[in-house]
This record gives sequence, structure tokens and C-alpha cells, in this order.
Amino acid sequence: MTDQFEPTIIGFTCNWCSYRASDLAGTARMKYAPNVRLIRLMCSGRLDPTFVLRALSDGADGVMITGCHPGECHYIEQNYKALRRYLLLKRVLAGMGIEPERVKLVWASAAEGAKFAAETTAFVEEVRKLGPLSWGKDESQDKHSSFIIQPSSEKEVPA
Amino acid sequence: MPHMTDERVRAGMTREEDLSLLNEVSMKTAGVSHLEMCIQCGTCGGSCPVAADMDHTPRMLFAMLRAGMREEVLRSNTPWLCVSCYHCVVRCPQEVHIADVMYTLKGMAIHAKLYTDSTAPHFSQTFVGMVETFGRGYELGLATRHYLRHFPLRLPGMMPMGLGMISKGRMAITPKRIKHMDQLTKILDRAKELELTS
Amino acid sequence: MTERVGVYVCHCGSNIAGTVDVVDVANWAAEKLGRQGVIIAREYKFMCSSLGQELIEKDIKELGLTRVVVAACSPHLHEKTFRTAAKNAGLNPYLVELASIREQVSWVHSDKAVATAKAKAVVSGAVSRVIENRPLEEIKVPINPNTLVVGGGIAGIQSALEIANAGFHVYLVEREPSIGGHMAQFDKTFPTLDCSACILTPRMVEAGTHPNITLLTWSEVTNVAGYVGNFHVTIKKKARFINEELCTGCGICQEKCPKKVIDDVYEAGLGYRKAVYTPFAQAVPNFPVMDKENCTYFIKGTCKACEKFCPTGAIDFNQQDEMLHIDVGNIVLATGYDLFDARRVSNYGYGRLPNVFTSLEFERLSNAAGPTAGNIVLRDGKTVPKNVGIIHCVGSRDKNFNNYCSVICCMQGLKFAHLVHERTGATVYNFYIDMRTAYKAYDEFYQRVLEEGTLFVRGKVAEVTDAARNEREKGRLIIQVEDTLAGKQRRIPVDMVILSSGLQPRADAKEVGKLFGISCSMDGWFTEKHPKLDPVATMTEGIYIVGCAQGPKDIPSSVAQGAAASARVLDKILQKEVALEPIKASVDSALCSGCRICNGLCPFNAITFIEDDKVTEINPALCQGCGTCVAACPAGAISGTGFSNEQIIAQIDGLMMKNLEPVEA
Amino acid sequence: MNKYLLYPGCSMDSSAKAYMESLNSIVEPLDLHLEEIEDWNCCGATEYLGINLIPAYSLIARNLALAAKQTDSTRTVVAPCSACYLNLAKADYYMQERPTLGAKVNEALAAGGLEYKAGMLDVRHLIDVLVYDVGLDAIRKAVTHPLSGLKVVPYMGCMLPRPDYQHRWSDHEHPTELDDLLRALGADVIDYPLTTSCCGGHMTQIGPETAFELIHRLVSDADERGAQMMVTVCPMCQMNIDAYQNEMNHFFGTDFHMPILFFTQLMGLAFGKEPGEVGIGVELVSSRNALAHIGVEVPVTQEPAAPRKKDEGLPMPRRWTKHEGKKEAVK
Repeated sequence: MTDQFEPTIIGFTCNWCSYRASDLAGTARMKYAPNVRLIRLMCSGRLDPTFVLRALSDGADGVMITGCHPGECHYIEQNYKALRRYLLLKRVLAGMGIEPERVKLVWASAAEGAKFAAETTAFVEEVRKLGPLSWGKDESQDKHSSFIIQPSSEKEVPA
Repeated sequence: MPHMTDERVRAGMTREEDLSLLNEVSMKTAGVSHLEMCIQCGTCGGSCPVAADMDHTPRMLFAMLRAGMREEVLRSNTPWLCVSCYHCVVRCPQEVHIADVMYTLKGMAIHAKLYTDSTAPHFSQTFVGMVETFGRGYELGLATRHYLRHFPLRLPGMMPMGLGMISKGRMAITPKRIKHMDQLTKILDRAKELELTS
Repeated sequence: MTERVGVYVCHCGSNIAGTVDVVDVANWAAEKLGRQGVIIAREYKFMCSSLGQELIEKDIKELGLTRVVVAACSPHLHEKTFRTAAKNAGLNPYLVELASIREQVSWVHSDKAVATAKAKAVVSGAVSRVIENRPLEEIKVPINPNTLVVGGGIAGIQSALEIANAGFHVYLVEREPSIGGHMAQFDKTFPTLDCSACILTPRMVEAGTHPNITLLTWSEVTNVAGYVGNFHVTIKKKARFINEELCTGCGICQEKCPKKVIDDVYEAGLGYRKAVYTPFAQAVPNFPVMDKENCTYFIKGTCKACEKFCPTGAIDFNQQDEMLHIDVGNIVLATGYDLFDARRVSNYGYGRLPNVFTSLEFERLSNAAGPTAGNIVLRDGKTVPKNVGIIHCVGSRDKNFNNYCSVICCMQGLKFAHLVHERTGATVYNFYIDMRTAYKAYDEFYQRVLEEGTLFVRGKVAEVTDAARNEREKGRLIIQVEDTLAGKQRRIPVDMVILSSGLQPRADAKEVGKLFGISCSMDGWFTEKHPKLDPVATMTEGIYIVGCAQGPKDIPSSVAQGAAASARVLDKILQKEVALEPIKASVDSALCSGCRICNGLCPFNAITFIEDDKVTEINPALCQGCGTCVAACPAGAISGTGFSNEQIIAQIDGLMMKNLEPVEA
Repeated sequence: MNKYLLYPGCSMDSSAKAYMESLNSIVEPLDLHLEEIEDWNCCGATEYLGINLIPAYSLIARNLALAAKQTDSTRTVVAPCSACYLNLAKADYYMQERPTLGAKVNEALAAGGLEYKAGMLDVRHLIDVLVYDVGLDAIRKAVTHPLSGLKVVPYMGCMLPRPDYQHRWSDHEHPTELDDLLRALGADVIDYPLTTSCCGGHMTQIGPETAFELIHRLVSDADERGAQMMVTVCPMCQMNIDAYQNEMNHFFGTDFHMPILFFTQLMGLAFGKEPGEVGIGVELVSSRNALAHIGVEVPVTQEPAAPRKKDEGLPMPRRWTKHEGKKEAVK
């Protein structure tokens, strides 16, 4: 084992596509980086941006959001809402002094096990390059431990 | 398993390294070639206005590329006959960039010195020589040089036309040169270095 | 109250145990997650076996477990199994959580230490989450036994008849004046060459006269509300300007109408109809409709020839569109296809070169009841062609147009070749990329057409032109193609070209999909619930898709799908009630600030704003449980069962090992 | 005011000088302002690309880089030559599609102190700008001497409507831009199925027999359809059909006399310019006889009413246009 930095990443998946893609990657025995721990949602539209902030404040170095391809949402179009929130979230992160590249959005259909595996490994490498997450570049390390994030503290622009 | 290789060769199968030919051509083509997507439908061969003079239709050439038939492909007259009319390109159901692949094959054939008829490669090289000297095309110089070399017998028949062009002021007697030829030369020299490293 | 959690780690033979140290995981859970409430952690060879399930059931009963975590395979495989086990032991099934350590761990990683560590994290996440799970009950709603079938082509007719024959009522809605669909335009059907009208019209009549079928032609669905078992549908019955009570279908009005119009629909633009018309003689129903846009009376205010001659006084120029409201339990969509517009392939010259025809035009040309009484002639109306070229894959299998194979064109091309050969004796060419005759008795038909002497050229046609290069080509259409098997370009002069145009989704498929709450694929066809195992259901419960609305297909497949959907509908009707997954969003009206941010987010119209109370409400029956509104509510007033904020946050903390004792590095 | 950067291309002051002269004659009536790119170089025609990749694209890109320095009032580059137009458009497109190509070309440009960010210019052909920016109405207004009685076939050539990276043309096979423009000038436009067929390109130089065959197809079909002249938008097409027609006749033993002019020459004539002002007379196949048809007084003839369709005839489908809504296609 080398001393290279092993990031921890939380991955959000959609029950209908990307979670099934991860199942497929498993069934096909595709190997990918073990750094990602998955959470199943019914839809990427369920992703409250505060979940991402919570994961990061819990010590995750990156968050991967996955959902159905545009136009293929199980719930018609909710993945577009996820996309909007994702773009907004990246701005918020930048404002907090966190590299927006720590959050990545990946579309993966239920048939794309290979894509899921490849994207996961690629993202782990990207986050590895960024190094461990340090909250707010000019703030001290221990400050964030008291920074508890609760959901629904964010305003959303009406769709 | 060396005997396997022998068997493959005897069975007329291509050598492994030649299976990379398709990829090599793809990589050397400007834009994304989509060569691997060819379904051999023949739209290109059907569309080509000069297919009758080609030794292989474009479609067949792509099949040969896939089969790794490097020498046969690079010796083919097909790319040299391509008139860049782009009929095949817009009609191709698989969006293969056929005309650009033809350009690539010409370049590869010149590099490997594998073309059979030198007329076209020489014309291209003469043209390029003019451009690299003056920065602009020079029709009279190009035409005289080219015809003397490849169609000396056609010249007498061409004289009335040539004279007509000159007398009507449609063919300049002296070449035009761009102002910053040195700049263009530097760009092209650097580009040629980069071509070698790519 | 502290929950009593049991953790069960499955070996799955060596599938999990080969890569994950399952004993270590179980021991670790018992030791480190005790503070979380884990009172027992076991590992077992096959948790899903009956012995494994009994193990869990026994612990629930004897140890008084209130929560169960099974670390095994994907929940999509065995969630139901373990939920049922819990239910059997008296525990609410929604208090069981699966931790996927096979698909997500053992099968995708190879290093045992790393895999074991990740498995622990996944178990930790599941334990934290399950504590926040709440007991849920399936929602049961009654099913209205009436069914709506949209589209009166052969698929819709089949579907309606199956349900009606089983004794339940069907509303069959068709937007054209008659049912019958594309099949009514054909002369012959492949591969048996049955006369299309002979096999179709009896079905049309049966549907038109069936006591259990309410036939609504010249009608369109304009609104759909509700959910499986309880749809409320609004149908616009367009004014026919004919009193259906009085009309006998005698046809005198059509005869007397002075206005001739090109019939773009039934005659595919190749023939004429009147401004008041029934599209064809065997139309069901047999009442004509008046085409307001072309009727001289509606344009100029005078004429009324039809009214003057109608023997029963059935013409009613004052008729208005009517809105009907019906309630149904299930909906079958059989909305069919549009023909690919061959004018888009400009190198084939359709629309510019008169003797280039589309497949539907040729169907009419060869139809004994068509504009030429079945005589296959050129567009001048009299010349019989001596050479005919049939071009396959027009607009199909082409990235410039439609990517997919239209399925029917090869067989259609063969059928055309046979008909041309039989009726004119002309030399026939078929130009194809690949011959696709994969179905019962299809390849035999190919053999038959080969025997008849049809010439086949393997090559996608490059162009059809009238620019002749020699005397032989003068005045004819030249098909330029690479004969890929000969490796040579050929120019084949012919008198007539038939384009086997592909099928494409209805121009309004997207809007129709939205109306019924179902989605379209990238190509625009309606998306089925599962491409193999559930091809007629959709992701929206109670909505089924049949025939070409789901994708290109031939008549046998359309009929089979129509029948299959009916079986699904009957299954629902006979169950009398339907269970809905309890994954729903709900609003806590005390917290709702009435900001309405969530109002526009729901594609299922489950969210309504109550003006009087200035709060938002969610209809649990309409809610599909995606959770988008939950994520959007700024006040935290909306909560989603099964995937609550608390559950997800707990799972994040668990996955990040924030729940351990003592805190590990 | 319509302002553009002009990339003339090498042939405009030699073999296609009639094109340049006639273009100069119409800028004023159409309020067109063309600013020449400073010190532009040859685009490499169809030759450079067949020899190498990076140098060929660097050669083209130098022009784009130079143009990018002159974008104060417009970022649209206009090329009157179809081959130049295609090469400029192609370089711009491929430098984006293949970022590695873009990076290498920029590395080469840097050696000359230049750079080009692909996508920052709009590369358009002259007729595109005339039809879609200036507009047929404005052109119609400028016509003082309608060309009625002149039977022309519009010849668009290949490299203009294809491959059409930016979807600028009405169709790849039968584009109508030139037809529409010539009709706006009052000419009798003959439907010409070969309007985008190839003139032979560089084959006149390297495989004359192949080229003669292609020229023969074009000229004989135009003649067959009763055209008095062909009208083109491309210097190479004009050169091949004009200068090699005689040799082609020798080769086939034919006696065609099919003049070919640039569309701008006809625009100039329709705007009332003298033949000498629009470069008439330098073509090798003389257009004198053809132009006599508009020189003489031709009484305005009423277009004959379309004959009533015979009853046995079957109706034709409507013609398709690119902008036709999907819904209209099939009801």
C-alpha cells in the first residue's frame, strides 16, 4: 500500500437508473474504486442540496450525484430539477471556499453499468488530486465541526 | 503459441498489428471520423461522381481498412480521385467523415510512398510549394510546372485557353506575395514539427 | 425509546464471503453499533433461504427486535423477501433495511481488507437509517371497472374488444372520423397476402356495435386527472355538423357536395374526398363529418347543397364541439405512428419527381378501393410502369433522420414487389441495406418473391434523379446506387420509385405523453415499464401502451400487444382495488408558509394550493413519491415517507461512521 | 448597414476577377461594407489537407486569427469562394470538435505571434449573406433592369451546401438560395437537378478525363433543359466549366457553348451596371448571345395560367422546406 490519499465519497443514486446501473456493474463484476458509498433515493430530484453539505461536513471529500439521462426521468422531468440545483450548489460551494469540482453530476441509465463504474473511478481520481477537503480556506480546521447542517435551510427558486 | 500465428497467416488472416490501421486512420483525421461506425451500406460508393474511375469504392476501402490491408489501401487510387464534393458525407447514415478520411489516406500514402500514379501527389505538392513560397496561389506557375511534368502533350491543346486566360487578365504573369511571409513560414515550420510529434 | 436492531450478514455462499470478511463485519456491528441499538448481529450462509428467514423471524419474536438490517444483495432482488419475513413475524415490513454488500462491495472490489471496511460503512449507514424508518401501510384504492382506449387502429380495436368481451365497459376514442387506422389503408397484408379490409372490417363493425363499447370518433382526449383506478378524463367530441340520431349514412350529402379536397389522411394525399365525407366506404361509424375548413358554406356563407339534399334533415350547421367527462380505472394508449416525411430525403426526389411514391401512396395505388381502383400506374394516372425500384430504409437507420430500424419496411418492400409483379409484370428492383425478415413465415415470403424474379441490389440508394446521361436514361428516373456485392456503382433507369418510408412517433407524441403522464424515449416512442418483461405497461400505474405508439411493429405484434394490455387491465379490474407503494410526500400544514415554491414542481399534478387556507396540499393518490417537492420546501413542511430527511441524513452520518463508539480515526 | 470582414481568396484577383469586379459593383446599391482581412494567405484549397494535418489547418487558421484581430464592428467573415468558405468553416468547426487539433494549431500560430479561439467568428459565404442578411426584398428593390427572358440554370456546386457544419443552407442536395436570388432578379430559372453536382474540382489538373466527364454531365444537362447560361457562386466551378469546356468538347466530339457567369455579374446587370463594370467579356465561353436575350426589348409576357389538372392525374405532394413544422408533415 502506498501512502496516497484515499478520499471518501458519498454517492447519491436514483432508484430507477443509476442504482440499477450500480447493480449491473456488480452483476457484471466490473471493478471500480472502493471509495464511494452509495445512498439510494427515488429520484435525483429528491436530492436536497443540504444532503451534500451534510456529507461534506461529515468528512466526505467529494459527492457524486447520479440520475437518469435528460429526457429519461422516471418521473418525467425531475432530473432537470436536480441539474438546476446541482449548478446552483456548485456556486454555493465556491462561495464557501470549497472546490466545486468536489461535487459531480453523472447521468447513468439502468443499462450503463460500465459507465457508472468508469465515472466512479474517474471521479475518485479527480478528488484524490484535489486532496482532503478543508473547509473554508481561510478558516481554522476545527471551526467546521460545530457547523451542523440541517436540511431545508436553503431557498429554492421556483421552477 | 507461435503455431497459432502461423495458422492465422496461412488462413489469410491479418496480422494483429494491422488491426490498428482503422484506429490509426481515425486518429490522424481532423474531426471525429466515425469510421468504426460504417455499416457497409454503400451510400458513399453510390453517391460518388467519380466512382467509375476508382479501383475500390470508398465503402470497400473502409472494409479493407478494417481488415488491416494497409498496403492495398494506401496504393488505392480512390483517395486521389476524391473531388471533395461531400455528397457521401451528408448522405452517410452513420455520419462518417468520408472526405476527411480521404485526405488522411492521401497524406499517409505520400508518407509511405505508396501511391501508384504520381500526378495527383505531385500536383498537391507543387501547389503547396507555391503557397509556402508566396503565401498565395500562383496559377500560372502551378499550371506550367504541372503540365510540363505530367501532361507535356496536353500543353499545345491548352495553349489557346492559357493565352485566353492571360490576355483577359485572368492569369497573373507574376506571383503575389503576402506581406508577412516570415510569419507564415514560422507558423508552418512549427506546425510541421508538431505534425511529427503527434 | 431505543430501538432494538438486529443485523444479519449474508455470505451468499462465497459471493460475499469470498471478498468480505463477513464474520468480522457481524462482530464489528455488534460491538461498535451497540450504542445505535444493535443488540444482535449474525452471519449466515444464505439469508434468503427459508432457514435464513426463519432466523430473522425467530429473533424478531424472541428478542423483540424493532428494526432489522440485512446486509446481503441489492434491495431490488430480495427487499420483498425480507419484508415479508418481518411481516410474518409481526414486524411492520417497512422497518427492514437492506445493505447491499454484494453488488456494491464484494462483486466490484477485490482487496479483502478494503472491501470489508466498505461493507462495515454500508452496514453502519443502513443501521442509522433503519432507526429513522417509520412503520408504513400500503395504500389501497378501489378500481373503476371502465376502461379508456385511445386510438382506433387495429391495436386499439383489439384491446377494446378483449375487455368488452370480458364484460367490462370501454370508451374507444379516435380522432379521425372512422376507426380502422393505417390498416384500413392497405390492400394486402404480409406475409399471407390476406386482404386487409377483409380481416379488419369485421373487427371494426364488432367494435362499432358492441354493447360494451362506447365509440367516440372525431374526438380527442383533452385532459386526464386522477390516478390508477380513478382517472377523470375529458374528451372533446368535435362537431361533425351531422346529427347522428337522424343520419342514416346514405351518402347523398357526399355525392352532392361540390367541394373536392385532396385527402391527406386516408388517401395519403393521392386521392380526393369531399368537404363532407366518410373517409371510406366501410367506415365505422358510417356518419360523415363536415370539414369546416374546406366547406364552402363555412367559407363563403352559401352552398348548403348537402342540407338541401339530405333526406332525413341530419345536416346541422350549428353543431358545437362537446366536452364529455368520463371516469375510468385504466387507460390503453394505441395512438399509432406517422409515416416518415420522405420529402426530407431530398436526394430521393419525393415531391419533386412525380413518379416517386411513398409506401402509403403505393398502398392506396394498389388498393382496389383506392383512387386508381387498384391499377398500378404512374402519376399521370394511366401509364403502367415497366420497371419499378423499391427503396428500403427511407428515413430509418440513418443518423440524419431516424436512428432506428422501422421493422416493417423490408417485408413491406417485398409485398410491394410481389404486387407490382403480379399486376403489371414489371421488372422490380429492391434496394436494401440488410434484409430483415425475422418472424414466422416472413423469410418464406422473401423466398417466394425471389422466385418470382424480383431483383435485389444490396446497397443504400444514393440518389434518384431525372438528369439522364444517355439515351437509355432519358425521360426516366435513374436510381444511382453502389451494388455493394458487386463493388460497383450502378445507375438503374426505372419508371417508378417506391420509397419504403419508415415509421415515426406521432408528431404530438410528446404532448400526448405529458397529458397521460408517461414519457417518451429519445426517439419519441412511449417508454414501456420494462423493455423485455413489461412491454405494455408504463411507469405510470394504470396506463398501458400498445401497437406502434410503443415502437415500430407489424400487425401481428400490434394485435398481440393490444390483447396483452387488456389482460393487464382485466387483472386490475378483477382485483377490485389496487395497492399503492406508501412512498409519498405530505405537507404539514402548520409549517407550510404558502410560498408555493413546490407548486410548479410536480409533473403528476399531485400538488394543489388551497386558496382559502393559503397552504399547499398533496394528493397522496396522485403522488408518485419522487421527493422533488420534499427537497424543495424551504420551510421543511413537506416530508416524504420512506425517504425522509431524517432517514437520509442518518444514512449519510452512518456511512461516514459518525455513529460509532468510541469515535475511531 | 451590413458590415463584414472579407476573405477574397487567391482566385478573386486572377481567374475570378470578374467575380471581384461584379462584387464591387453591387456593394453600393446594397449598402454592403466589406473590410478585407489584412495580409490574408491562401486557404490551401483542396491540396494542403491531402498532404498533412497540422500545417494545413494552421495555414487556414492564420486567416481566422488575423480576422479575429479586426472584429471591432463585426465577427462575420464572408468568403465569396466556396472552397475558401468551406476551409475556413471547417477549420473553425474541427478546432472545436477535436480540442487536441485546436491546441496544436494554436501552438503553431503562437510561433507567429497569433492565436485563434475556435467559434469566435461566423464564417459565411457571400450568397448566404446576400439572401439572408440583405434579403431578397432589398435585392428586388435594387433591380432596375429585370433579367426577364434570360433562361438560366442555377449552379451551386458542392462545397457550399455541404457538409454545412453550421446548418446554414435550405438543403444539401437542392438548396434554393441561388434559385430564389436569380428569380428576384427577374431571370427565368430552370429547375436544375445537378445544381450541387461536382464540376470536377482539381481533377481538371490531375485526371482530365474524369473531369471532362463531370463537366460534360453538367453542361449537357443544362443544354438539354434549354438554359442559355449557367450561373455559379464559386470560382473553381466557373473556371472548370468555362476554361475547360473547349477541351471537353474536343474530348467528346461535342459542340456545347454554355457560358457560365457569377451570380454577382447578373446582379450587377440587373442593377443597371454596364457589362464592362461587372467583368462581362473575360469569360472564355462568350455570354454575348445569351445576354442578347435581355439586351433586346422583350415584351412583358403574361405567365400562362397553369393548365387545369386532368382528371385522371394524381395530385403531387407539397414540396418540403427546411423550416416546415413537424406537425404539418403527416396529419
